Amino acid sequence: MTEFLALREAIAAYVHDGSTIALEGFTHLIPFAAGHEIIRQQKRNLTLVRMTPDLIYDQLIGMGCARKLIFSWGGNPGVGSLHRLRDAVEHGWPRPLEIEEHSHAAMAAAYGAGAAGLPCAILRAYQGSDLPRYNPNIRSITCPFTGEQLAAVPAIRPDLAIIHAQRADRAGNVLIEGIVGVQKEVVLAARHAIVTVEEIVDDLRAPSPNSVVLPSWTVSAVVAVPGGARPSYAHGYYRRDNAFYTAWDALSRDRERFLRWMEEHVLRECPAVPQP
Amino acid sequence: MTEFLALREAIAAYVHDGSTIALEGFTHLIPFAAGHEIIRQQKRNLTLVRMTPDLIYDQLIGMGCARKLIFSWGGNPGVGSLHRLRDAVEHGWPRPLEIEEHSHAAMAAAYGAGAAGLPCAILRAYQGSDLPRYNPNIRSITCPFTGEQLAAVPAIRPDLAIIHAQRADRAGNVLIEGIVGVQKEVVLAARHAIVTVEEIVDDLRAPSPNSVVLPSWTVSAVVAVPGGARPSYAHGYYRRDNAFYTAWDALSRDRERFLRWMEEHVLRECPAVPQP
Amino acid sequence: MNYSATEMMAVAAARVLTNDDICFVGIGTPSLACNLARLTHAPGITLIYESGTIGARPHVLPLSIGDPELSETARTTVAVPEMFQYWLQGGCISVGFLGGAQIDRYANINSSVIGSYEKPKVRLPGGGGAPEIASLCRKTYVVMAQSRRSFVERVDFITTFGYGEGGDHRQRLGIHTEGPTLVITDLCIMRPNLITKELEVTALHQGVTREQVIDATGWPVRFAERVEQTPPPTEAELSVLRDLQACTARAHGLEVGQND
Amino acid sequence: MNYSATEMMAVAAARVLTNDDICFVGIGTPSLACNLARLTHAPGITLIYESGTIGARPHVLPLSIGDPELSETARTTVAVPEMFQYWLQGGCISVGFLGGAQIDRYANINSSVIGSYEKPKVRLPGGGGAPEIASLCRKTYVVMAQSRRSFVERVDFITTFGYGEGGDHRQRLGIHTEGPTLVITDLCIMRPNLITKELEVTALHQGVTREQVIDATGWPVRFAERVEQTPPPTEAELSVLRDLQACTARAHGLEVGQND
Repeated sequence: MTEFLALREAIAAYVHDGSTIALEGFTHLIPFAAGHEIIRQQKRNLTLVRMTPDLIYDQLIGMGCARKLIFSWGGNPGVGSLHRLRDAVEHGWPRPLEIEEHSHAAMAAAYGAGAAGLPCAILRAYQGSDLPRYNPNIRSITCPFTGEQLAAVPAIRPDLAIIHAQRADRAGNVLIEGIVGVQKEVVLAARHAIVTVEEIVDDLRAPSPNSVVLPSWTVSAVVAVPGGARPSYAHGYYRRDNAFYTAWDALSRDRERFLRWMEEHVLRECPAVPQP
Repeated sequence: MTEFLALREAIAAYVHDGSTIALEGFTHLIPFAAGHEIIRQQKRNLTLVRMTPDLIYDQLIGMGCARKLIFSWGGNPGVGSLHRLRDAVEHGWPRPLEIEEHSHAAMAAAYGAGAAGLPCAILRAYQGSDLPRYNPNIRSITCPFTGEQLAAVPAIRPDLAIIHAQRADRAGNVLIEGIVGVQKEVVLAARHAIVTVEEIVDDLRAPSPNSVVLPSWTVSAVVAVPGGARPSYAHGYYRRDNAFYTAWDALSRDRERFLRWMEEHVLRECPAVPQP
Repeated sequence: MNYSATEMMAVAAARVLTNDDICFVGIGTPSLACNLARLTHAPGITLIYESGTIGARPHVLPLSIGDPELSETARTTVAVPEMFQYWLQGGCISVGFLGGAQIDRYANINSSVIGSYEKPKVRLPGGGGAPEIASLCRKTYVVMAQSRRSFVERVDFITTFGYGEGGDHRQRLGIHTEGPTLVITDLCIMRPNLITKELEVTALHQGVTREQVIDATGWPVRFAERVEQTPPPTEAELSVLRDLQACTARAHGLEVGQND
Repeated sequence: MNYSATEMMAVAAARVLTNDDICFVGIGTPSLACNLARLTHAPGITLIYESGTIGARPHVLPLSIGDPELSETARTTVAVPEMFQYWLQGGCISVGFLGGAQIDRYANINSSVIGSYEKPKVRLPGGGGAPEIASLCRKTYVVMAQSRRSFVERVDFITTFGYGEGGDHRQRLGIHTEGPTLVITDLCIMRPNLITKELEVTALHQGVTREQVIDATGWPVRFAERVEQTPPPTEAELSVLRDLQACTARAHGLEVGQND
């Protein structure tokens, strides 16, 4: 069942050139350390899936790891653009990036359908929007009871899900708390799942019988990476580094400056956590 | 928003002859006290919706409150038959009972669709089963991506949901813990919702940021009914009265004995909790 | 050590479970067998009840599918729609454990009605989770006491599809899971023939004759080429089983034996 | 007391919210306005962020939609699929608060691209929750600083449908909610005409002239028969607003004013 691996081993074992991978965490518990290791291992031609690409996909895209992006909101939250994402879409730098764009509602439902083993999700969505004109993966379906037209999107079933969580126990059961995003869905939807955690403990200390726990057999590999979500945050462990998110705007605007920053803070690091 | 009512008032205000109502609670937090008050107020021609009718619907059916039952498993859990349900279906006593029968998977999905404001739910279900031959509300839908046939069932949207929960705060926010069943779904799916609670408190004391909490504006009426789930149970408050569930088999087998028991333990009681 | 046929059935059912199984458990003998496995050779088994409890480790057997013991001892408890959508339909479950009122030679199960659906002689509780447990778990095991009343030529109603009319009927309906690969009774163990999918007796419990099985089966039952003999319950198995039942009876305020 | 046009916009947006609103909040001015309302005249308002937090009561404004302040102060936090399915699509939300890069006279909003979708001059972040917030909340309010660049004759891309081509276009698409009933800018307040659904100026902020509004609008903007004047921010409103922004800036390690 669950293997306990070092980050380097886990990424080497499960991320392959051309894979479809989803590093999830909805503005919380974003698996930055794992993303950085993917960059260090120079994986290529990845299809990256994520509702909010955030800084971590900006970095992966800017470092040339991605061939395609499936997403629903591609900005730096509260700050502005993701300049590396824009540069790839607008100018094909460092390589062209194919995009498949959804709304949050549709993408969340598509993860849900993936977790539920369904081929598609149905929802009331996209009415009047231009998005379906450009995304052939937005179709429609007719309710057999009311005749109503509903939107349909295909289930998301990545080859690999990577999430960060608060802790795992020694059997590999994982606890997630706070903003839980689509983490459970992506793990259940994916063929394999890597979970980086703040700590590995004897007892999960789940505070409620209804706490969000992923049983060990849903997880391929657990990796202890304290601080592995920085500059995102881990509820109960450390706070979001909003100053870094704000600083990223200037750090990433220029290609050279971006590459220098990545060289210094990501490429030269052993699996550890960069500080701005 | 939320009204705080006495049980008698709440049932009088929200349960009308001919209503479609769902008293939910999946083998936990079953709102027995509320069901007994419906019996005392002699409501008639109700369409009763519930995955597992359990003893409470056996009693409502045996007392002649129901016209139709929508359900997915109609037994006395771990004991055997629901004799009043059987008598109504097999012999039309005390009145004929129309049934609409689903599987658990379909009914749970139908509540989910009701909560999600969708007209129907899709799922992989009923393959090879005879149930769709007798239930016209089981239809099929074709995935617009894979061509796969999936089952479809209409959303459940009752006029009224009644659930029992551990506690509410003075604003009417409700905490549910343990086996949470379809309680959130039925409340969100229904036009109105009554919640009976063990206690009304200043602070909900939700143990986790992800605890199951229903905000006050989803609840029409909160009623303090300590012990309101007995002989079912309330996680953290009291245990399931398994001996009563076992005893019900004999108490309910015979029409006269059933009526005597109901007379003594339900009809003569003011809103309180019967003991076997 | 003496033992009853029912005990043999529970022990035989427990033995087929492994430490790695993720098991969707029904109430009654399935729950008894699964917990017996957990308390003997398969401590790592994951028990999932349709009430939403994942990884339950009850000290006493639940009477209902949602007794407090389940949620109190589970790793986590999820909502019922999530249980059926993500965990069952999502394909997480390795084994579903089912019972029923009637079963036929292709392991189709009836738990809905005796007689016609619209004018039933006996209205049974119904399918509950069973129809989808049988189609969505990687495989299912059936545990049922064997008699001509329960092992019938033709079930009155197919609540839960096994192999339909046999052969590739499952595949033709687009069902991709293995189906009821094992039927465990108080007399024997049956498995579907590889080609026809008709159930065949592959093992007899100790002391049971072919004639007894034939008498207790409503169709001309086939025997596999090689019929094994089920080893009798060990002392360890019996003692864990009886302790569990005694604890359960005490906890529920029942007579011993009333809840199996 | 002096105040900026941006402060006027936030105060005007806050004022339209009531104690009973269940409000789906976007980041930026919507979040500022909603929290200002909560801290002044509408303490009972429920703020819902798409990250899953229900009833958040942040002490400082979140930078992102999912800052720790939200979940730590919320009544409960649900998964994102549940947020969109049960809470938004389920019809629980009374008001959705939106911004955007471009808006047209029928309150269609573009937050996807400047230029063509396939060869964009500027790739904007995209719609996120907006397309369904606009179709599923009982009504939506739009807050945007007004200029010819943002209030345009025709949006380059309809990310979020307002009134389409006007009239009953929403109804013809089967959308049953009211839509963008209010657009609040740093200059004025606009509302859709009852019949045509074209936006009309219904109030000017103090000191703003019709000419200023006309100059800042990319289409020949109409004025309602009666144009009111927005009362200026009160001292109380301004002081709560400024305290909130100062706390926020300190908490995020930013310069004051950087985050509005």
